[in-house]
Amino acid sequence: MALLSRITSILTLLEGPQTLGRGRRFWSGFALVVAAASAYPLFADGYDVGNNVYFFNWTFMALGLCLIWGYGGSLSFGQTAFFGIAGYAYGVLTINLGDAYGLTLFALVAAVLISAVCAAILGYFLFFGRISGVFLGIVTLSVTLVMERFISQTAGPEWHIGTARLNGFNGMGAMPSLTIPWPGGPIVLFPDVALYYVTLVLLILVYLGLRMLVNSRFGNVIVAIRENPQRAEMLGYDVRKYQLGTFIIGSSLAGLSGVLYTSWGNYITPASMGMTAASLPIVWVAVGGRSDLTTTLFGSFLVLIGFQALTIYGSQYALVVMGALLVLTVLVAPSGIVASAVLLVSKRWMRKKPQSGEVS
Amino acid sequence: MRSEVILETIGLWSGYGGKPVLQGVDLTVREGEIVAIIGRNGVGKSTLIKSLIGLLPSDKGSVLFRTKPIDALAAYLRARLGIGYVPQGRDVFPRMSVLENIAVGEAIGGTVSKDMLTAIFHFFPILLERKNQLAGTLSGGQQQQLAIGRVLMGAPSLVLLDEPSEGIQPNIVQDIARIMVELNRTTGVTIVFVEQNIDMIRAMAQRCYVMDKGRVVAELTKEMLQDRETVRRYLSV
Amino acid sequence: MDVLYSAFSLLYQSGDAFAFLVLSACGLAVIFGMMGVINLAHGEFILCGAYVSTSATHMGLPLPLAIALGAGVAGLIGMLLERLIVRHLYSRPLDTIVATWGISMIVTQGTLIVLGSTMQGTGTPFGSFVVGNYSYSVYRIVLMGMALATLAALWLVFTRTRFGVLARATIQVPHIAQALGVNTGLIYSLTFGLGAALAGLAGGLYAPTMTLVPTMGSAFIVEAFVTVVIGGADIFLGTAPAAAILGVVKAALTSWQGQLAGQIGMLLAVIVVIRILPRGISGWILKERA
Amino acid sequence: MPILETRSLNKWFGGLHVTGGVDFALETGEMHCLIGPNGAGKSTFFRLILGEHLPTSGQILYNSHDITLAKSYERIRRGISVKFQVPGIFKALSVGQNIQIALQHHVAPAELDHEIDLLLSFLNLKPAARQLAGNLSHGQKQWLEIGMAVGLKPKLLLLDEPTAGMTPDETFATGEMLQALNREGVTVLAVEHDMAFVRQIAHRVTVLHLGKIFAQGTIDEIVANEQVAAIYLGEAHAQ
Amino acid sequence: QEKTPIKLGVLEDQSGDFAVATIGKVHGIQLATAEINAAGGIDGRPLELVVYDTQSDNTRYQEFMRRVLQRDKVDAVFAGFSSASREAYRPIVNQFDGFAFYNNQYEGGVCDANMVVTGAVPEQQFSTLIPYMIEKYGKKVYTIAADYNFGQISAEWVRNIVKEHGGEMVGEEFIPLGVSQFSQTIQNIQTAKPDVLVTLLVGTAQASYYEQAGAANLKVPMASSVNVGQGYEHKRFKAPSLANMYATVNYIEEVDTPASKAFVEKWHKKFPNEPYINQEAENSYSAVYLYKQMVERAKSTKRDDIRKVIAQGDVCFDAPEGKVCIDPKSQHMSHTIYLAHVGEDHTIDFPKVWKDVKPYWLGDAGCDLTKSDPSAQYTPSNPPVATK
Ligand SMILES: Nc1ncnc2c1ncn2[C@@H]1O[C@H](COP(=O)(O)OP(=O)(O)OP(=O)(O)O)[C@@H](O)[C@H]1O
Ligand SMILES: Nc1ncnc2c1ncn2[C@@H]1O[C@H](COP(=O)(O)OP(=O)(O)OP(=O)(O)O)[C@@H](O)[C@H]1O
Ligand SMILES: [Mg+2]
Ligand SMILES: [Mg+2]
Repeated sequence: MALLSRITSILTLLEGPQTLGRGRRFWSGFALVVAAASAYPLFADGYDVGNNVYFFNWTFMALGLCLIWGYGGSLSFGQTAFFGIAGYAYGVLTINLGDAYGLTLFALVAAVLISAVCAAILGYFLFFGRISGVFLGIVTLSVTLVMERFISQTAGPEWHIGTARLNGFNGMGAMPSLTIPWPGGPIVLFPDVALYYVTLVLLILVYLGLRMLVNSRFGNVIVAIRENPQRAEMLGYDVRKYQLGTFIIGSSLAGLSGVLYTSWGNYITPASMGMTAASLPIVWVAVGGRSDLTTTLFGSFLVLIGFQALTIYGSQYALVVMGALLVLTVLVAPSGIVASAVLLVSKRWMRKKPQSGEVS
Repeated sequence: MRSEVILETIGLWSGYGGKPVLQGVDLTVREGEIVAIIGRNGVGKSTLIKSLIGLLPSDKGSVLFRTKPIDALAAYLRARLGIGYVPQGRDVFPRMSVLENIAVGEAIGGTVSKDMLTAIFHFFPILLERKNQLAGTLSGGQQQQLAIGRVLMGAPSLVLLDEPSEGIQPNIVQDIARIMVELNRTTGVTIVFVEQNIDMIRAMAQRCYVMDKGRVVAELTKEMLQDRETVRRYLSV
Repeated sequence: MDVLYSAFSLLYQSGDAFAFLVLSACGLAVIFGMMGVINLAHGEFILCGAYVSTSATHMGLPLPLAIALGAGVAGLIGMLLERLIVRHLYSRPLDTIVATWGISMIVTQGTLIVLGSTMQGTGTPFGSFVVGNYSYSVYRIVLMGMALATLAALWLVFTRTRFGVLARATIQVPHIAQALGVNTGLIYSLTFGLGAALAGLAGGLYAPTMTLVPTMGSAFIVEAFVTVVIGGADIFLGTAPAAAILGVVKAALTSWQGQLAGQIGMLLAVIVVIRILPRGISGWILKERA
Repeated sequence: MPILETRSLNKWFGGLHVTGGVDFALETGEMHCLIGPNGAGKSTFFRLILGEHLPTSGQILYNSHDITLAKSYERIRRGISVKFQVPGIFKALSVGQNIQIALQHHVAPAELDHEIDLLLSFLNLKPAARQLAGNLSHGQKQWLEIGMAVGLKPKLLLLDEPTAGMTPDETFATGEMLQALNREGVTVLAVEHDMAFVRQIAHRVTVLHLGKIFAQGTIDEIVANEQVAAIYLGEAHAQ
Repeated sequence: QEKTPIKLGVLEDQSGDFAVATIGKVHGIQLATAEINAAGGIDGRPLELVVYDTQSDNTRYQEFMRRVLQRDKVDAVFAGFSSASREAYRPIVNQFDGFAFYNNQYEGGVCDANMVVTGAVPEQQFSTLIPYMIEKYGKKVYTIAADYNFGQISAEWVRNIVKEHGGEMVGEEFIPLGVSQFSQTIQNIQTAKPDVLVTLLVGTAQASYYEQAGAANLKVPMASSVNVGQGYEHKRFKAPSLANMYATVNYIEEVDTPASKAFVEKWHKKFPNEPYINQEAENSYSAVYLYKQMVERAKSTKRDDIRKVIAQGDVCFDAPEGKVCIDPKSQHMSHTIYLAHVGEDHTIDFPKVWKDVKPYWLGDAGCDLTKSDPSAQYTPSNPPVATK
C-alpha cells in the first residue's frame, strides 16, 4: 500500500507547473507520438532511421541545456566540453577494452560518469565562486575552447592513453559501436533499427525523468533560484548546491550525447568542442523554447531537421536562410517556435474563456 | 483662483497584455494644484501614473497636457514637455553615482541651473554628503530622496510622484511635504501624487481623487481633507 | 646595448599583443559592457570594416580615409541592425546570442556569395625598421598608437560627455531614463553603432596585415571575448588593464613555449581571473572604490 | 533568554562605518521594533543577522549558538526568516508557486495545496493565485513576501518595512496578524517608519542612529525622547 | 532508351572556413562530368552528380556521407578537404562498404581499400623540395607549421629529409589553427637566422603570416608544400610578401604546358569567375576521368571489380599536370611535381619539374591493399606492422 502510494505520488510529478502539457489530452498525444516513433522504422528506409538516430543523439544535450539554462537560469556555453569529454572517454575506453562482454555499455556509463565528475569540478569553481549570468556563459565557453585547442594539438604519437591515440585535430576514430552481449551473438548497434529503438527508449526515459525532476521539490527550487537566488537562499535553500546539482545533471546529459554520437559515427573530433559546435545547443534550445522540456525536445529536433534539409536543398543560400530564420524566430516567437505555436493553439482552444496573464 | 487646466484624462483605459486595469479614468488637474490619488493596493494607481507619463500606452481614451492630447508621444517626449516622474520603488540608476543620477535628470528641461543643484542639496543634505557613492548602495530612504532630487533637477512644470513617502523616516516625510508645498508656492509646479500616508496627504494635498477597481470613485475637497477620519475611511474604500 | 634591444623587443611584442586585444575588444566591450548584449556578430562588423576599407583603398582612397570609411560604414550598419533587430531584445539579453549568431551566419555567407571567397589585400604600408638584430614593421607601431588613441577617445566620450552618462543610465534602468526625458531609442542606436564602428575600425586597421576572407572575423572574436571577460563590464577600468595583462602574458608565453602556450595560457587566464575576480578587473576596482 | 544577540557588531563599507559596535539582545517571544533615520544602518543590521553581509568584527548569537560565520541558508534553517525592504519574489512564477516553494520545506505533499490555499486567502491573494508574481502591484508583492516569510514557520521573523505602501487599515491588519503569530510563539523584529504600527505591536523599541543604538525603551518612552524627535520623528509625533 | 546514370556523390566545403580552396574542386568535378557526358558518358551511361555543401563542418560530412551512400545510393563519392573531415566520413564509408575519392593533398598514411587518394603526399612534395632548397640556399632550416596532424606529420617529414641531406634544423614552431598574429614568430625566426624557412601554414588566418613577415622585412627564402598550390596566397596578397617562395605543387594554373593551357582555357569558359585553379581542383578533375577508366575497364561500378582493375597497376590518365597513375598497394596517385617559384612581383616560374613521382612511403612501410585492408591511417612514427 505504502509503496503503491509512493509510486503514484512519484508519477504525479510527471505533470506540474514547471512543464507544459497535462491531462488526458496531452498524455494521449504523448502516447500517439511514442507509438508513431516506434512504428517509424517499419515504414522508413535505413537512411532515415539512421539519420533520426543521429538527431536523437543531440537532443540529450539540448535537454540538458534546457535544464541548466531554461530551468536553472545559468547559461552554459560549455555543453560541448562535456560532450567531448564523454566522447573521447568512450573512445579511449572502448579502444582499450574492446567490445566484448558488454564492455561498451560499461564504457558508456563510465564515460558519462567521467563527464559528470568533470562537470562537478568545474561547477564547483563556478557556483561556489558565485559566478553567474553572462559571465558563466563566457567562462564555460572558454573552457570548451581550451579543450578544443588542447585536443587539436595531440596529433603526435606521444598523446595516447593505452592503445588509443588521441590523434589531434583529425579526430579519434576506430572505436567500436555500442554492443549488447546476446546469447545468439552480440548485437552491434550500428545506426540502424536496433540502435534506433535503444536511443528512443533512452530519450523517452530521460524526457520523463526530467519532467519528474523539474516538477519535484528540486525543480521548484531551481526555478526559484533562477528567478531570485537571494530569496531562494532566504527560504533556506543552499543555492550553490542546487545550481551545482543542476549543472552536473545537465552536463552529464551532454556527456550522454557525446557517447551516443561517438558510437554512432565511430568518430569524435575536437571540432565538436569548438565555437560553432558550442553555439548550436544554445540555438536549438532558444529556438525551441528553453522554458520547457517538451518544446526544447521538439524544437531541437525541428531545428536539426530543418537545418539539414536547408543544407541539402538550399545550396549556397542555406546558411543565409538559417541565419534569417534564427533572427526571425527570436523576434517573432520570443519564447521559441514550439512554445509560441503551442500557446497560439491553446489560445484558440481557450478562446471561450480568455485567461491572459495567467500561467497555464 | 481658476487657472488653466494642465492635465486632463478623458475616459482613460489601460492595462497589461490585454487585461484592462484602468477602466475609464477621468480627472482634471489645474496649473499649480497639488492633487493626491489614493486607493487600496492593486486598484491601479501606479498604472494610472505610468499611463500619464507614457510608460504604458493607453488603450482607449485620452491624456491631455495643457489641452493638447499627448497619447501619441513617447515617454521621453512627454518628459521634455515638462512632466517629471518619481516611480514607486525608487528605481535609481544603481551603478551610477549620486551626482550622475542627478545629472540624468537634467535631460528634462535641458537648461541646467546650478541653483537647482544647490537647492536639491539644501533639501536633501545626505545627497551632498554621499555625492560619489553608487546609488545602488544607498539605503532605501536615501534612494527615495535621490529619486525626488533627480526629478527636480529638470525643473518640471508637472511632477508625478508615486508613493513618495514610502520608506522615509517620519521627519523627512514632513520635510518632503513641506518642500513640495514650498516648491509649489514658489515655482508654481503642479504636483500629482499617489500616497497612503495620511499625514502626508493632509499636509500636501489640496484635492484628492479616490480610486477603486480602475476608476475614480470619489473626489475629496480641501474641506473634506481637513478631517483625518474621512481620509482614513476613503483610503480603505 | 643587447639588454636594451631585448627590452625593446619585449615591449614591442607585448605592445603588439596589447594593440590587437584592445582593438578587437573595444567594440565588444561597448556593446557587451554597456548594453549587456553578447554580440556574436562582432567578428562580422570587423569583416565589414576590413572589406570596406580595402575596397576603398583599391579604389584609390588614402589608407587613413579608407579605414575611417570602414569604421563609419560598420557603425551605420550597426545602427541599422540595432533598429531592426537588437532593439527588440534588450529585455532578453540571452536571446541576443541567437539573433547575433544568425546575423553572423547571414553576413559571412552573404559575403561569400556576393563578393566571392576572398579579396585581394592592399599590402602593409610604411615598411620596416631595424633595432639591434631584428627588423620590425612600422605599421605595427601605428597599430599600437591607434589602440591607445582609441582608449583615450572612448574614455573622453563616456566620462566627459553627457552622452556617456545618459547611455549608462539608459542601460541600467531604461524605462526610468525614458521617463526622465532621455531618448533611449537613440541612445541605444548610438551606443550599438559606436560599438560596431569600433569593430569596423579594428577591421580596417588590421586589413592590410591579414588574409581577407568572409570568415576573417573569427580570428578576432575569441581574443575579444577573453579580454572583455577579464576586464569586466567597465571598458576603461577593465579593458585596458586586461589587454595589458593578457598582452604581456601572451607575448611572454609565446616567446617561451610557442603560440599554443600563448593561446592556452590566455584562455586559462580567464578561468583563473574569474575565479579570483568574478566580476572582472573593473568589478574589483569598483568594489574597492565604493 | 535572548533568541538573538549581537556583541559589539561592526560593519565597514570601505571607509563607511555603517554598524558601530552594536550590542543588542532580542528576548524570545518579544515583538521588537527597530527604528531610526534613513541610512541609520537598519537594513544593514538585518543583512548581518542573515549573513548577507559578514560583519567586520563582532559576534552574532542565535539561541546561544554562534552563527556569525554561518551561511545564510543555515541560519534560515535554524528558524530565522525575513521580508526584505525591496520585495524579493519569484517574478516569473505564479503567486501560488511562490508560496509553495516557501512551504514545501516542512509541509507534507498531501497537505501542501490546502496549506497554500489557507495562506493565500489569509494574504488576500487568493484571486491572484495563478497570476505571475511579477505582475502584482507593489503592495501585493509586499504581501506575498510577507506570506513567504511567514510560510517558513519561523521562530524569529525579521521584517524590513513590512507595511510600506499599505493603507492604514491594511497596516493595522498586518499588525494583528503579527500579534497572532507572536501568540503562537514567534519572535518578531521589525523595521518600520510608521509610528502607528510601531505603537500597535512593539513591546520594545530600539532606535538606531549612525549605526549605533541611540535609545531603547517602550514606544512611549521613545516618543517622549526629545533627541529621538530631533533626529527622527519630527514635530508631528513629539506630542 | 536511356541507360541508368552512374551517380557520383560530391561532398565539398562550399562555405565556411575552407571554401577558399575547395569551391574549385566542385567545379573541377562538374567540368569533367560535363565533358564525359558530352562525349557519351561512361559506357553510354551518363554521369549524375549529387552535390552537398558540407559547410566546413565535420558533422555534415557524417550526415551526408550516410545520405549519399544509403539514400542516394551513389556509385562513388568524391569527398573532403580537411583530414578531419576525411576521418569523420571514413568509418561510414567503411560501414557501408562505399568507394570514396579523397582528392586532396594531405599528410599521407591512409591505407584503406575503400579510399582512393589522388592528392599529393609528403614524400612526393618534400623529397623533391627540401634537397633543392638545401642545395640552393644552405643547410639551416626552420619550420613553421600548423599545429595539427597535417602540420606535425609534414614537419616530421621535413625534419627527416633535412637530416638525410646533411641539413640542420635550427627551429620548429607549431601554430594553432586560427592564429592570425605572428609578430613573435617573426622575431623567433630572426633569432634563429635560418637559410630556408619551411612554411606549412594552413587556413586563411595563418596565411596572414606572409603579409606580416613581409612588413617586418623578413627575407628568408621560403619553401612550402601547401601554400601557393592550395590557397593561392600569391594571388591574394600584394607583392612582394610571397616573394622568394618555393612550393612543390602537382598543379597550379600557371603551369606552362600545352595540356595545362588548354585545361585553363576550357575551365574559364565554363567558370569565368573562378579566382584560381589550384592543385586540388585539378586532382578532382582528374579523379573523375580515372574513375571513368576504372569503370570502363571493370565493366562494373562494384568496388571489388574496380579494385581488380586498380590492382593491375596501370590505371593512368594524361592529366593537365602530366601523366598520373594509381599505385595499387596504397591506392594513392603518382604526380608530376612542379617547383613553383614566386617572384618579386608574384609571378610564377618553374625552376624544376620532377616527373612521375611515386607515393612510395605507404607501400614501402607495409601497406598493401591488394593483400589486406587495415582501414587505418599510419604515420612515419607509427608505421603499419608489415603484413605477415
Ligand atoms: N506588469 C504588470 N503586468 C500585469 N499586470 C500588472 C502589472 N503591473 C500591475 N499589474 C496589475 O494591475 C493591477 C493594478 O496595479 P497597480 O500597480 O496600478 O496598483 P496600485 O494601485 O499602484 O497598487 P499599490 O498600492 O500596491 O502600488 C494589479 O492588479 C496588478 O496585479
Ligand atoms: N554595499 C554598500 N556599500 C557602501 N555603503 C553602503 C552599502 N550598503 C549600505 N551602505 C550605506 O550604509 C548606510 C546604512 O544603510 P541601510 O540600508 O542599512 O540603512 P537603513 O537604516 O535601512 O535606511 P532606510 O530606512 O533608508 O532603509 C547607508 O548610508 C548606506 O548608504
Ligand atoms: Mg502602486
Ligand atoms: Mg532600510
